[in-house]
Order: sequence, then C-alpha cells, then structure tokens
Amino acid sequence: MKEIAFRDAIREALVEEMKRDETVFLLGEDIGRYWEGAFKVTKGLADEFGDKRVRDTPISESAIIGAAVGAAITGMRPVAEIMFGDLTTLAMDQIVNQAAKIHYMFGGQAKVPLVIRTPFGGGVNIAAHHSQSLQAWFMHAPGLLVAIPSTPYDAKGLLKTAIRGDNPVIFCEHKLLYPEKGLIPEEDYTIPFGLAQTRREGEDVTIVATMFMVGKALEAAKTLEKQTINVEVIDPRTLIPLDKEAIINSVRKTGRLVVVSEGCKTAGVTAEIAALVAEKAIDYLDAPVRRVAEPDTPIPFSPSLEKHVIPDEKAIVEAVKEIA
Amino acid sequence: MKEIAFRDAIREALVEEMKRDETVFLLGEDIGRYWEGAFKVTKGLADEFGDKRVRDTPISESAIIGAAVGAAITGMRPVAEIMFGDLTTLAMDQIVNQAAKIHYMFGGQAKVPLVIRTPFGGGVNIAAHHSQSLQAWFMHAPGLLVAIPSTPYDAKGLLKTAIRGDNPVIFCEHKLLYPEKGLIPEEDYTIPFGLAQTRREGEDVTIVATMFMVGKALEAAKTLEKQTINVEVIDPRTLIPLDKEAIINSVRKTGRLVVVSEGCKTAGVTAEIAALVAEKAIDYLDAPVRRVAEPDTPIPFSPSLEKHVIPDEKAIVEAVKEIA
Amino acid sequence: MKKETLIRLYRKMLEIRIFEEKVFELYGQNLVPGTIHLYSGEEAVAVGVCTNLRQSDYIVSTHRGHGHCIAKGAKLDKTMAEILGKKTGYCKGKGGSMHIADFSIGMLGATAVVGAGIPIATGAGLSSKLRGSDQVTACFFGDGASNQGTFHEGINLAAIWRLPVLFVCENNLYAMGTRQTQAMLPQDISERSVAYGIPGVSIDGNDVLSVYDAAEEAVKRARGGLGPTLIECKTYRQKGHSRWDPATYRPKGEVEKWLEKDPIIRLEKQLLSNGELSEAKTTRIKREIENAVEDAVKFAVSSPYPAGDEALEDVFA
Amino acid sequence: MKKETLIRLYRKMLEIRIFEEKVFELYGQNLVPGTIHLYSGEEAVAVGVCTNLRQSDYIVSTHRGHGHCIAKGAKLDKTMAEILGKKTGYCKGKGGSMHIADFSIGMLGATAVVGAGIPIATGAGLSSKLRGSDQVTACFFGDGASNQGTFHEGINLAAIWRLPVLFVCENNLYAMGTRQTQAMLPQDISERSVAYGIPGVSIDGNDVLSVYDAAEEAVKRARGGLGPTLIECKTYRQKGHSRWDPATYRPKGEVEKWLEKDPIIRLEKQLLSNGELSEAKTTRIKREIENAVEDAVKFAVSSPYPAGDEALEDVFA
Ligand SMILES: Cc1ncc(C[n+]2csc(CCOP(=O)(O)OP(=O)(O)O)c2C)c(N)n1
Ligand SMILES: Cc1ncc(C[n+]2csc(CCOP(=O)(O)OP(=O)(O)O)c2C)c(N)n1
Ligand SMILES: [Mg+2]
Ligand SMILES: [Mg+2]
Repeated sequence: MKEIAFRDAIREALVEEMKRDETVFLLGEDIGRYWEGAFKVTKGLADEFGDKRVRDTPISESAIIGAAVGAAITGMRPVAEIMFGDLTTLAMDQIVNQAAKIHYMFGGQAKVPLVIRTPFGGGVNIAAHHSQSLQAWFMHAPGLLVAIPSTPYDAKGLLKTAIRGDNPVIFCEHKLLYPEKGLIPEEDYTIPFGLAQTRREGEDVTIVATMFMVGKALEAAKTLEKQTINVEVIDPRTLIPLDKEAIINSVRKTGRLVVVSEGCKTAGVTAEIAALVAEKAIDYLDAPVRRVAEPDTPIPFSPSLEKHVIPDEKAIVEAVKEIA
Repeated sequence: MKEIAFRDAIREALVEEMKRDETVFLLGEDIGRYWEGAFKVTKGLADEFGDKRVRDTPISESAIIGAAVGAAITGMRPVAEIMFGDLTTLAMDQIVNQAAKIHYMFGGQAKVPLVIRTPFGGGVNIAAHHSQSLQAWFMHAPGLLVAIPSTPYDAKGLLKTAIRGDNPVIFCEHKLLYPEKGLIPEEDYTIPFGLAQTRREGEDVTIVATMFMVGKALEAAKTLEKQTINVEVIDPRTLIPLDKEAIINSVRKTGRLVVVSEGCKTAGVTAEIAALVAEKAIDYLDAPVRRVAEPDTPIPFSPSLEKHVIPDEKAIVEAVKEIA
Repeated sequence: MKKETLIRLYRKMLEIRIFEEKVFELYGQNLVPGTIHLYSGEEAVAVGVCTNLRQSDYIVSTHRGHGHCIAKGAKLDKTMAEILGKKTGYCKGKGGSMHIADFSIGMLGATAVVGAGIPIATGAGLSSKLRGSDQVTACFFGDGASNQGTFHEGINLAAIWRLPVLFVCENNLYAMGTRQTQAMLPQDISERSVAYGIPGVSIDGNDVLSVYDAAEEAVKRARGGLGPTLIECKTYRQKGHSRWDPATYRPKGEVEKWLEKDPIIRLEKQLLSNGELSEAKTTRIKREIENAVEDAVKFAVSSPYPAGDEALEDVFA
Repeated sequence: MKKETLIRLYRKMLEIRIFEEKVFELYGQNLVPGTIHLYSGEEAVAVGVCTNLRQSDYIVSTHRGHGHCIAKGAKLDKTMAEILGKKTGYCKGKGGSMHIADFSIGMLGATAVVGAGIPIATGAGLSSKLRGSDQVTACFFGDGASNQGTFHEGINLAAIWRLPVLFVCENNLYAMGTRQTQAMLPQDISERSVAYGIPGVSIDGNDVLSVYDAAEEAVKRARGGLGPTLIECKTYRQKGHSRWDPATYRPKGEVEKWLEKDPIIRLEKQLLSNGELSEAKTTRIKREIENAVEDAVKFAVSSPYPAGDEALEDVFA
C-alpha cells in the first residue's frame, strides 16, 4: 500500500490505462502541457503521452463530448474532461441524448466506451456557476453510469473500471477531495460498479452519504458516538448502478435513515435513496427518513452564505438526532 | 363555460396576455405564420400580432433561451417555445445557469419574467429524441418554477399566471393532451402556482399523478372502484412549488400512496414525492409507497416497445392493488 | 467518368427514390409508425458523396436519413423493417426512421437532434486519425442545422485538428417552414467555412456529377491529411418536411421549378442522350429496383414486432 | 477628439488599473474569497467601448468583468464590497467577482460561463428594438468564448434581426493556457463575421482611441437600425489568467513586449507630449483615484458579511 492524494490516484488510473490500452486518450480544455488541468489532474500526461493522446480543446463543451462520442463508437476509449460540472449544462444533448442513448437506439450495434470526468461541489467560494452538484440529473438519464468516489482508493479503482467498460460513465470528482490522501495498493486493481462500501458500522441509524459528505458523515458519527448514538455510514460509490441491497440491509438493521448529499434537495440524489427505502423497506423503518442536502438555492459566493447552504457535520448530527 | 381543446386553451392564454400587456411576445422555431407551431399552438398568432411579436427563430435553442433571458431582464415578458422538451438539453446552461440564477446571483436586482413552453411525453412513436419527460431536472434547478397542466382549464389559468409572474417558468405541455377537450370559463381567470387539485376523492389509496397520467389514474380509479378500492387522485398542477400539504393530507387520510408520472423512475418526479412522504408523513403510511414511472430506458420507437415502457392504466391498477 | 460509375450513381439515386415512394405508400396504409422525413429530390447529395466512399469509411446521418443509408450500402429490407418498427430492422425496432444505423457498413447512425451529428462526425474523424487509418467521415446535415452551436464547435474542432471529415450541408432551402435566408444573412452557407479557415464550396446539389466531383476532391484532401471541407449542396425537398406537412409556405411555382431540376431525371436524360444508357436498360434497372423494394416490403411487413419486454434490453452494453 | 473625452478615457482606464491593483493586494491579504480574473492591460477595450455608451445603454460582461463595470459607471465601493463578499456589495455578496451586476446603470451582469452572455446581449438588443427605444447593447467576451456555440447562435440571431448590439471580442491571445491560434485557424476573429453577414473589424485593443473610433462607428450603425458589428480588439492580459496562474505558458519576452504597449502609458505619453495633460495633472488624477479606491476599500473591508440565512433569500422574485 502507498499513500496518495485523490488527484494523483486519478492520474495514476489514467496513466496506467493509457499504457495498457492505446485506444485510451484524453481530451478537454487546458488538460495539456500548458495548464495540465484546472485541478492539475493531468499533470505530466502530455509530456508522457504526447499531445496526440492528451488533447487540449477549444472552449466547446458540446464538441468535446460529441467528438468523444464519435471516437468511442469507432473504436477508441476517450476520457473527456469537462472543467467544471456546472458546464455539463452546455453538453447535455450530447451526454444524454447521444452518448447515453446510442447503444439503445441503434439496437445494441454500437458501444460507447466514454468516460466524462468532471468536478462537482461547493466550498471554494466560486459561486453559482462553478459549485453545483448535478449528479441527480445523470441518474435520471438512462444509459449513463454514474461514479461518485470519496477516497483515492475508490477514485482509482472506479476510474479504471469506467475506462475498461463499454458504457458511458459520468465520473464525478469533488473539488475538495483532490488534495485528500488515502492508501491504495501498489498493484493494479479495479472496483466494480454497484457495490457500496460500509465506511463505519453501527446499529442505531444508517447514514448514506456521497463524495465529500462521506467524511462529514464520519465526523458526525464520532460526535454522535459520544452521545451514545452509533451510526452506520454507507458510501454508495456509484449512483448508477446503485447498491440498493446494501442500503436496504443497513436500514433493516438500524430502522433509521439519513441521506446526505450535496446538490439541492428537491428531486436530488437524496430523494431517490429516500424513495427507494419508502418503496422497498418501509416496514423496517422506525422513524421518518431525513434528507440532508443543499436548500433549493443557487450556491452563493460569500463564504458566510456558502457555508450556510452546504451540508456540514452539524446538520448531519442534527438530522440523526431528530430521528434517533 | 365553454368547451375547448388543450392547445386552444394555451393559445387563448397567449392571445389574452399579449393583448393585455404589450411586453409579452413569443419566440421559437416555426411558431410564426409559415408553420404556426409544430403542434399548431400558435395558429393565427402571427396574423393577429405580427411577426414582430411572434418571432420565428433559426434552429438555435441556446440562443432562443438566451435571447429570451436578455429580453426578460430588460423589461419584456418573452414566452419562448422549445419545439420538443428533449431539446431543452441544448439550452440547459441558459435555462439553469442563467435564467434560473440571475435573480439570485445578482442579489435580487433583476427579474426574469420568462416562460418556456415545451412539449414532453411519449405515445406518438417518435422515439428516443422526441419523447422524454425531463421535468425532474427542472425541479432540481433552484430558481425555476415548473407547471404541469393536465386539463385545458389548468393550462390556460397556469399559463396566464406564468406570464404575469416575475420568475422563469418551465411550462410543460403533454403532446397527447393537445387535442383533449375540457371546460373553461368565458371570463379571465388565473390559477395560483402551488395549489394541487383533487381530481377524485377516495379513502383507500392516494394516487398522485401528473399531466397525461392524471387521466390514466382516473381510468384506473374506475376499474379499482369496481373492486371496491376507492382511490383519491391528486394532480399537483405545479411541481415547483409543490403543494406538499395536499399530498400529505391525502396520505394522512388514506395511509397509502402511489405516485404516477412519465419520465424514467430513477431520480424522477415520483422519487421526490415518495421522498417527501417518507420524510414528512411516514407515520401515516400503512404500506410501502409505490412509484409508477417509465423504466430506466430511453423511449423506444416501435409501438410494441413504447407501449411497454409508458405507464398505463393497468400498471396503476396493479400498483394500487399491491398496497391496498 | 467511367460508365459504370455513372450507372451506379443513377441506380443508387433511383433505388432511394423508389424505396421512399414505397415508404410514402406504406404510411398511407398506416404501416409506418411516427413521422417520416422523405429525401425525394435530394438523392444526388447522398449518392454523389457516398459513391466516393469506401465501405470502411463513415457517414453520420440525420432525421432525413433513408437516402444516406441506402447510398452507403444499407440493406433495403432491414432499413424498411426498421422504419416499420419491426424486430428484424437494423435497430430491432428501437430506432425507427430517425435513428437508423448500420455499423457494419460505417453508417454511424442518424440523430434526430438537428446538428447533433456534426461533432460526432468530428469524433469519428479524430478516431481514424488516432488509429492511423485512412478512413474518412462524411457528415450530412441541413441548412437549418448550420445555425446550431454544434455546427460551429464541431467544424472548428475538425479544422484545428485537420481531421478527415466532409461536412456536407444539404441546403434544401427550408428548415421545416423556415427559409434558409430567413434564418441567416449569407446566401451561401459555404461562406461559413471562412470562420474555421477551411475550404468551402457551394454546388448544384441536384447535379450528381457536381456533387461527385466536389466530394472526390474533399475526400482526397481528407485522406491526404489536409483536413475537412464544407460542401454546401443546393437542393430541394420535393415533398413536405414530414408526414403531415402540406408545405403551403412555398411560393407558387417553386416546386415546379425544382421538379424540373430533378436529379434523377437529369442524369437519366444525359445518359440516354449520350448513349450510356438505353430505354431498355433504364426499364430493366427500374424493374430490378422495384422488385428489390417489393422484397424489402414483404420482409418488413411479414416480420414480427418486437415483444414488449425487449424494450428493457440494450440499455447498457 | 475633444480634450474632455481624452481625459475621460485616461481617467477611466487608470481607475480600473488602480482599482484592480488594490484587488490584487487585498487578495494577497486573503481578503478576497474565491478566484479573481484581472483585467490589467485590457482597459482600453472596456473604456473605449463604454465611453460611447449612454447610461441607459446596456453591457453584458464576463468572468473578467471589473473593467467593464467601472467603465460603464459602477461605483467602486459597491464593486469592491461585492468582490469581498460583503452584504453591501452590488449583489449582497451572492455574486462575487464573477457575477457583478448593476442594473441601475445598464450593467446587465457578468456570467462565469464563457460565451453565455452573447445570446443574452442579443436578447437585450431585441428588447430595445421591441420597445422602440434606441438603446444599444455592448457584449464583451474573449477569444476563447468565440469558439462556443453560443457565439454562433447568438450573433446569427442578432444579425438576422438587425439588433443594436456590439459584439466586442477581447482577444487577449489566450483562453487560460490555450493560445487563440491553437483553438482556431483564422488569425482574425473578426473574419467570423462573414458567417453572419455583418461587418467585422480587428483593431488594436491597446489603443483606446482605435477602440473608441470602432465602437463609435458600431454604435452609430446600431442606433441607426443597421444591426450588429463584431469588433475584435487585439489585446493582452498582463497577469495570469486567474488568481493562481503563474502563466508559464507564455513565450519569453511576450509579456515585456506587451507591457510596452500598455494602453494607459500609451495614452498618457500621447497626452503629455501634445500638451493635453501635464505631469501635475496626471499626478492629481492618480491621487484622486487612489483616494477613491482607498475609500472603496475602507467601505468594503468595514462592511459586514451577509448573515448565513440571507442565502435563502432572492431565489424567487
Ligand atoms: C435541435 C433541434 N431543434 C429542432 C428540431 C425539430 N426539427 C426537426 S427537423 C427540423 C428542420 C431541420 O432543418 P434542416 O436542418 O434544414 O434539415 P431538413 O429537414 O431541411 O433536411 C426541425 C426544426 C430538432 N429535431 N432538433
Ligand atoms: C463554458 C465554459 N467553459 C470553461 C470555463 C472555464 N474557464 C473560465 S475562463 C476560461 C478562459 C476564457 O477565455 P477567454 O474567453 O479568451 O477569456 P479571457 O479569460 O481570456 O478573458 C475558461 C476556459 C468556463 N467558465 N465556461
Ligand atoms: Mg433544410
Ligand atoms: Mg482570452
């Protein structure tokens, strides 16, 4: 095992997959030698693999994804970067109507082995156009897989699976996770999609948390432990497919559920997980479900405001205590 | 009262509001004199109000919405048409990042009185790029209002409210509803947003249904009545704001909930409503919640396939019987 | 041009025309679900371009795609079956008229979102280049599509990367009821190539030989690593935009004028007059095509619809 | 040009420069949350354009927008307060540097989505036209933005409707680390005007008089109902793209070369040499601006942050 930052774990996955398979290539804005990625994820890659396989593009999100789709259906394995998740809004047709539907519309003739990496999340005071968490939209777009790693280990393992797979994947990265460190094996490994990870075992309340919120949930768990509330923290790791069984089994054990995710509350990630339990596991529930998410506002700029809308440990503790 | 088709009710709202307020104008692809709207909603309007106020545009969805935003923040009240709801994917940045957030980002300085009319829904065999129901995305985009009329009466009343209001509204029309007839008053009326309508009273099971599914739910209700299951059918009429109270009150009465909506199931409209009840009304529930929606597939072309994925009366009856 | 090539051009155009006349007839009989966009009158474009392509080359198509399919070599029976929503169709009935694809012949599929195919074609071009293959991609789209953002972004990307792509604009004067000149100020869409620093030409899209020549040149450039070309083919759709369109927005006499320029009749006359074709031969060709189309109809009509639950298949690879 | 106009141009450019130097200093002191995109070196563009505008005219701005704000007449104190995330800022701290707006002076706001302002400007132009007002709209955007689909769609729409809009492309050679010529083949972005059938000019964007003249002409056209103009201003950002950018991607000597063309120094020299300005007067002007900026800083720094729950306000009107 070795210790590595989240951004470096992603880079390692890219490097190893590009070495393993020459059809893998990268494209995106400022990912090449001059900038090496807005978050420096692609540092050194243009030097190592050349400009041909690490392709800077103009500011053309639609064309980035469209070109990646065209390459994917003709034998390549593109990994496209959209510099900020908020900007997927400029490429939704290509993502949702083209990439996601091509395999289906054409009756299974074409494969679309395309990975779209993009950072989501708030916390760095860059306001309404650079801080959103739009994962829920991609859950609601059949044909896409959605990965939401919260650790370097998962980031690397899931990204490798994504690149080797034959389906379009929205690979969600959290801005605040990039510098976070964690242990990963020295040797090659992959992580299957659809397998949640129990980050902490507990009997009293189940917390399902995503991405940066996993850490917040674990902090909350410590605080709650002192108050003799023992929570279980589940990290789905992928939203599509979702490990429903893991969630339901945990709820069966605890009888209580808090779902925590960035992204605004209404019709968000937390809604789907709450609905799942309302549908499949309501008999196990001993209390109302609680959703901890952003209120239905854009993300404001000022630190004092942003802090107010992004879920924190305190909000999680409160939600747990309401139902525990 | 007079009988009128859904499409004509919409047209009447447009005509009356354009007469009432000269800042109201229309723009969209082929809405003018040469085609009069892909679904003939704008029939006769260019003749009546001139090309200046009924503006044909090039095939430029992003610019249609962008231009409407620019006009809205400078004193006009544009009603933009996107020919098919699936094509809002081409304008998501303008809708979600610009129209929806401008009032907020600029600290309340600007108003965005913009209505975006667009048809959703399947049932006419036009396949994956022309049949989607993406309402859930717009629920998950703070700053937007979302109207989902199911009758000519609601269509007219809600559209008038939308046009007179100062916020961006996604006004969702269902393709199959356009020819449907209903009664409306002769005189001017509006319908407030956020007020659900109980389409049928009942004690055994609450069905919350949207748009074309309201009719299907009412059909199901008749069938179920014969089997002595008495369902209540609630039509939210707007998704944002959502009349949570009406839903919760009904569930309090019946103890059972089935949510029915087009659009795929995962992270869809039905998820939000199920989650709401799991959060706020779980104590009243005597059975699991049931969601009736499209499976997580694109909409297929062939009638035999499309029929399979779009919820019908039978699916609703079954869902109700599972929990009744 | 070689005689065989001329005959091939003629035969292909005719095949498309007769095939579509049948489609028109079938939807009169309510056998075609949904909507249909006929290519009648524009056959010279698809045929002039695709006759320059190899089977391994790619095309990207549109909602008005039957002509592109057939010109690239798609089978009539599987095309017809798809249009009718049958299990035996190219896409197992999941795609329909607006979403036909045949990857086995490099037909990368039709998209019903106007303009969406343009960056996808750029990507196919990129793929060939990265793989070191000499495949070229031809991307078809309409005059209306050239006002989409994807036109701008997709062609610009192909230009800077010098990708082997032919951007073939089928300017049939209208996008639904909107005239080209109502939607943009330039008369010639090929002028837009200036914005990308690539060659652009405007040609008579109802003259299959002009199309052939322009495409030949562009294919040569593309295979030679010189990058993309924008080819605007001025043409005309002889029918309404789609199934229900009476096309009353057309000025009087316009259709008649363009019917006189019918690309098939034009080539036929020419070939007859210079002796490369005889009346007997044209009759035989027509007969052959009619029979093939009849077979396709039989195949399609007698094929089963997919079972409902097949709708749940093919979401993921 | 009248002397007062020249002095006004000089003063405004200087105001922007000194204001931003202060912003730079403040973020060194960790008083500026988030990121910052400085306009230093490009002042001639905003000032040359906005000096031709009336208060009732509109502008649409970008992530690099401080210069546009100040040139259009925004107050320094409320601008600074917004940049610092204070309750007293233009947007109550909700917008920040990338989303400043002042509707009272026709500053319709900055968008941080590159290119997104272009169709919005088209809409503002449409609005003026529909209301029968003679307002014009100036839309600022970068070289990078000109590769966005919104550039194509937005300008095309303004062209066909002959809307009173100035599309002002600030070609500062780079979009982040990407050179303009790496992202498109044409050397001059103004060539893209051909695609829309409107006039396009490329000018020295570091010469405020050239910018002023070009804008004057375009405003005349716009107010006269002749439609939009694309004005490409060749300029250079003297700093990195944003807060953290060391800008190592620049070839050696490039910055130095452009510093010599600094628009403020250039105009100052000119005015000094032809006697329209004296050393004493420049010193006084600088002093006045420095004081005004100091006041703005005091105002901003001493203002409170918004209370957390104000985040829940202003979602709907
Ligand atoms: C992005 C988008 N906008 C609108 C439509 C509806 N629509 C379908 S075909 C069409 C006209 C297309 O015109 P053109 O590109 O000239 O192709 P043509 O139909 O003339 O072959 C329109 C507006 C669509 N399918 N996609
Ligand atoms: C649509 C979009 N893509 C990417 C970004 C990230 N980004 C912010 S500024 C910028 C460069 C913009 O370049 P240009 O338009 O030339 O303006 P400049 O910064 O040079 O003034 C990029 C890529 C963004 N904000 N919006
Ligand atoms: Mg056309
Ligand atoms: Mg730039």
